[in-house]
Amino acid sequence: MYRYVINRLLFLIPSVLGVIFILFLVMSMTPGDPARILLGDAASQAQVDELNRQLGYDLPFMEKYVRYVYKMVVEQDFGVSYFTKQSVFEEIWPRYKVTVSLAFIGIVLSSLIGIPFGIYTAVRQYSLWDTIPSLIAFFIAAIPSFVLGMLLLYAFSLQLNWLPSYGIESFSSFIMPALAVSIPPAAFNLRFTKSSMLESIRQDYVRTARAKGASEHTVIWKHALHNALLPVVTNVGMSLGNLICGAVVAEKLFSIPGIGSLIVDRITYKDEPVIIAGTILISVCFTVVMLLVDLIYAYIDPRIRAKYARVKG
Amino acid sequence: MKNDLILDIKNLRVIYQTDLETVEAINGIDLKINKGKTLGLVGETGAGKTTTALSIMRLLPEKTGKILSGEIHFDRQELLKLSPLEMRKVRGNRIAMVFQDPMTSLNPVMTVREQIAEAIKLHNANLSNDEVDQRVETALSMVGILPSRKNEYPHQFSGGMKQRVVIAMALVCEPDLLIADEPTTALDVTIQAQVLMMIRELRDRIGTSMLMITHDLGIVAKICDDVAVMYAGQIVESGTVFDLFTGEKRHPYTQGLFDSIPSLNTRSNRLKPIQGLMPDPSNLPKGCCFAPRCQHCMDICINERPKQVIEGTHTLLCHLFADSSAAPAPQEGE
Amino acid sequence: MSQATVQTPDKIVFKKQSQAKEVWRRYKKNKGAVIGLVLFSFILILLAGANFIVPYSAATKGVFSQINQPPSSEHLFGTDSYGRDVFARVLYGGRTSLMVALLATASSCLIGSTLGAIAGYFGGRVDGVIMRSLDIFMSIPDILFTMAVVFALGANFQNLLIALTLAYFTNYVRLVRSQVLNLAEQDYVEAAKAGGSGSTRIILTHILPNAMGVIIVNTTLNVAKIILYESTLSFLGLGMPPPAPAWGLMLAEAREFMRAAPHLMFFPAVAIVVSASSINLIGDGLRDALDPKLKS
Amino acid sequence: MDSARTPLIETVNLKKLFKLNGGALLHAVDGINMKVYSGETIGVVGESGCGKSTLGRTILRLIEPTSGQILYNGVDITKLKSGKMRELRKDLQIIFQDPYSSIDPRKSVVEVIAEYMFIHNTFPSKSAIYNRAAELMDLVGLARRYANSYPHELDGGRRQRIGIARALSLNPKFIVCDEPVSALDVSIQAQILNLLMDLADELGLTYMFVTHDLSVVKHISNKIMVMYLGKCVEMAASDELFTNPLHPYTKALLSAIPEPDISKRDEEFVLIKGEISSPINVKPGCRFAARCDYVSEKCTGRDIELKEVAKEHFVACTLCNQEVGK
Repeated sequence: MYRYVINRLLFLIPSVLGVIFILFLVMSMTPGDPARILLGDAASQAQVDELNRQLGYDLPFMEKYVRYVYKMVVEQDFGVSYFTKQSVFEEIWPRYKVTVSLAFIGIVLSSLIGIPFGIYTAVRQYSLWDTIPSLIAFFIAAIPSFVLGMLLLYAFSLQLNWLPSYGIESFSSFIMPALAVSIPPAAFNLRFTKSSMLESIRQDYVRTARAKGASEHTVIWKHALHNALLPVVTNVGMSLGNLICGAVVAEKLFSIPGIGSLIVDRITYKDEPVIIAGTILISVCFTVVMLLVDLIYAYIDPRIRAKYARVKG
Repeated sequence: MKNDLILDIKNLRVIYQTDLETVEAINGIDLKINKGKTLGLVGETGAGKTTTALSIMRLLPEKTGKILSGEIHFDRQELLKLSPLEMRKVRGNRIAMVFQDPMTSLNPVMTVREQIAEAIKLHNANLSNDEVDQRVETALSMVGILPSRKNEYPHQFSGGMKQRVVIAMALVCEPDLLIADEPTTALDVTIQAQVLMMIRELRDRIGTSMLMITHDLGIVAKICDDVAVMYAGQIVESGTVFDLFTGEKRHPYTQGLFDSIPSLNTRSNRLKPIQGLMPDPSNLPKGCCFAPRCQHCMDICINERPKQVIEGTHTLLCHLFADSSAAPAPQEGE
Repeated sequence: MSQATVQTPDKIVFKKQSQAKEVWRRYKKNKGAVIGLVLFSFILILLAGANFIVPYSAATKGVFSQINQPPSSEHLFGTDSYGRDVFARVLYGGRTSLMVALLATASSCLIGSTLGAIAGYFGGRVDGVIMRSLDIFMSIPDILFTMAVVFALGANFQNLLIALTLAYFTNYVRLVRSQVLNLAEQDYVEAAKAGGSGSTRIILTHILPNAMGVIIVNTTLNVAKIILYESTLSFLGLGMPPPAPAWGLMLAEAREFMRAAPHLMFFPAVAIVVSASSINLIGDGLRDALDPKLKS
Repeated sequence: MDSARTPLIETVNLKKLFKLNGGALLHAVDGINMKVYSGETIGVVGESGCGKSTLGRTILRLIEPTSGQILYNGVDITKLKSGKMRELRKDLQIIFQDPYSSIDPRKSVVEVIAEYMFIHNTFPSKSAIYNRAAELMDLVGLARRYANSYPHELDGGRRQRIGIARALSLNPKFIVCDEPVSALDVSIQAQILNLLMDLADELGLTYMFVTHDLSVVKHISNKIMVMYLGKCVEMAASDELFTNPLHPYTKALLSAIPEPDISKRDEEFVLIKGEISSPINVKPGCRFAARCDYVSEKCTGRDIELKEVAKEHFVACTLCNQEVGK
């Protein structure tokens, strides 16, 4: 088991290197350069070239890549922003924390809403308790998350004036972003959990449990649920990508200083150090969460646990 | 006489109803099991054997399965009239069931101990955890599994071992009736022999009555006291094993089953199988259901449902025997 | 007695009974799916006939007094901040949004399926290389990758297609690979081999047709996902550049006038919701119709 | 017996080892020598995991053997190039166990039956191929009205007839029947067994009949090979094997069959202890030793050779050491 975790963590290294490589590759295809953007059209080409050299932008692609990796690994230095001239790390770290907490709230909230409703709709299939939540989930699945956010904004800030429309100063300002981030994946979780649960209820071992004389309550909550949750766990992990997308949208929509909106903003300035460092951090977080999901899966599924244990031998 | 019956099913009719069709799964069967005896329910796929078992347990699929009519008397209780709560107290406690496929009938995420303990605790709420554990261990060793394996998960057991666990689980409350639905079909022949012998021995030791569902007449000959042959949702023939295996009269379908089995003792070049296929249960013929495949089919068979012919313990559902003189000489099984 | 000698004298006609007919028969039973199909056809007709339906083009600007007008008989959906007819923009914008979604789905399906089929069928080292690269690729969340690509290449129709293709082809690689792995183990593939079929023939006549159902269902559902994703990108300023009419872009622009002219937000939002949910209905219907056993 | 005749199919020390994740070796087929003469039916029996299906598929090179030879009419086919092998597929065919997974669900009945003929272009025109397919349907007792049906519309027995028609479509000489009746109900099973036996007589086919059902194998085969964990433990003529089984495993197998005969009701099964394991990283010695009641130190340490203990009766057991003629 430990060996498996270590293997997976070790895979982070080629993974991060690959991510940086892909990003540098993509960047190198871009027309325009940061110096020209910073200095404006009025500056002479010589000034621009000079600034590009200072920034280290003019180096060949591979050299830039190797240098970057070296600095990152040996000196834990993510470089300096082209745009603000600040240390990239200092600039993104506080914003990173905001984004990660937003995504974390999203995961927790979407699971807390989506999974219980998914179970309930499956248990009460064809009743009103199934149709209404399922219908709502169906429509939410067809609404872009920013539209949902705008609807919230329109209703709670503009019309009702209950909640602030931007910032993260108080708890109440976190409510709408959290909802905007959580609702779409919650709908997704509901639909997935429902079908998983329906599948699980049909299994033979559920019939065995009934034949033992177990109550419907035990049958569903003890036998069917545990098995139905296995694929749901993976699904929650898979929804993380969408959650990060949702977080970026929420940051823009509610003017939250997160890393996603930072990257979107800096794209216009071609601020390579910030964009790359931000992406690396998010990717690492993403990979670690996926690993956690796998571990949780292994924890709740004895068959997978046994497989990992065997990897050890 | 009446008090000797552990199970008495009268005129049971069950259908499966979907939007597309109505399947007449069981069409008015009568079935009796004497206390301490084993009844073999024989038939091919789709004959309605499993539906019969699920009706007794009242575990038919809720949405589609419907019991149209009939009574199921179990030891002076009418099961179909019990409340869900009362029925739950019967299930697993007084009537237990072993399913066909041991690979899927155990919960993959619970240990064997948890699953057996659940069966105990459901019906013995007053037992302490230690006592429950004790009984789990006894149950496991009873079916020939080392009690030290109790904390393992089903995937760590082979197919035969899983079926032993299922049997342990079914017998742990010492039920009055055990329903075994093709318990050895998924197993290899040497393992089947082990499991069958174990079932027979435990049955005798606990003194439980048994409904043995199978398609294998060999298993019937080895294990059962009485037999009922099922075809297209009806019991076409029933009686003691001797009535069926050595009796004077035999239903043409039963005869066909015997003739379909290649014999180990004699060498023959051809089998004499029943021609054709079982009728579509959503569209049964109006006369005798077996008529389209029967060698002795008469006009009356096509138009009229046959009535039961009762001769002592032997019951036949066939026009051939309505008038005893018309009966053909029975053909030998071999 | 011997069945082997039974002869049926009648001459038989071999007609290739289309399986499409059977699929359609099952599809028709699903009310939601039929509603989805009708809705979506209706949308397509509206979009195709935009020129005949609205007297304005998407770019026609109105006079200053006519900006942000609420719906009226003249402007069915009102006008936007440049005085342009919103109904016209919703229709023309739908063309762009659907076109992007369909093309991006098609290209990601083509690329992803090919890679997946290669990985699944050849296995071994080829499979290893493809799948490990995919793992690295997938450790960047889609949105960040799309941002990087749009940023590098610039925001226009063609680059949007590239970005969306890159974000969505990975699903197909995994889906098709697992299908191929699963189907290649079926006995009928072995039977084809026993009859002397080569690999190409097996892939073309047995594996692809059987994998098709799953691919079709996923492709349908993907169109809806891309419609949503594309509008999100537009909102972030990474989608179609203004003044192009596109649903996401219209919504992004409407944000400023949320208080003054909520109808600007309403109509494109409804357009997205209706088209995405009708496609989802079609996808769910197809899933049941193509193979009742198929689960998401 | 008649060493003058060349066997239709012969295997020489045929082995198929599968490499498992983690590097362990699974000895699915471990040194099988067998001869099948034209017109014969050889039955291969054993419990799940004994390698009998793998053996059948390896002989047809649907699975490539690890080592050893497969001779067809005396010619080694293990090294044949794929083109030549494809030509040979006309002669060597297979009928599968599961009539539900061995037929492509998206092809109509006639398409399935005609598939092989299209692969080999056996007839000049499409209609000629379809006519032949119709004749094959008659031959296997499948009404022509099912020609345009899809497999899922038919029951197991009819589907198995499709599989048989397909296998016959190229006029094969040798057919591996891989548990063709074990998924069927007894009355249907008997119909299919009769059909297979009639076809063998009419078309002069040679079968290798793989099954776990001893009564079926006795009914249909002239010669029987009993397999245990990849090895042949006993091989003899059908009647000989059933009247005089020598290997403890064969005895146990025979005794474990519940016979539909009330007079044997009180006969106890001869139970063998334990369960079949998998032949992973096996050590030399008798594979059955762990479950055998007669095990001695002779049984482990070295592999037990298959010896001819009576005419055409081969056993691999230390209890039967005397060889014929010695």
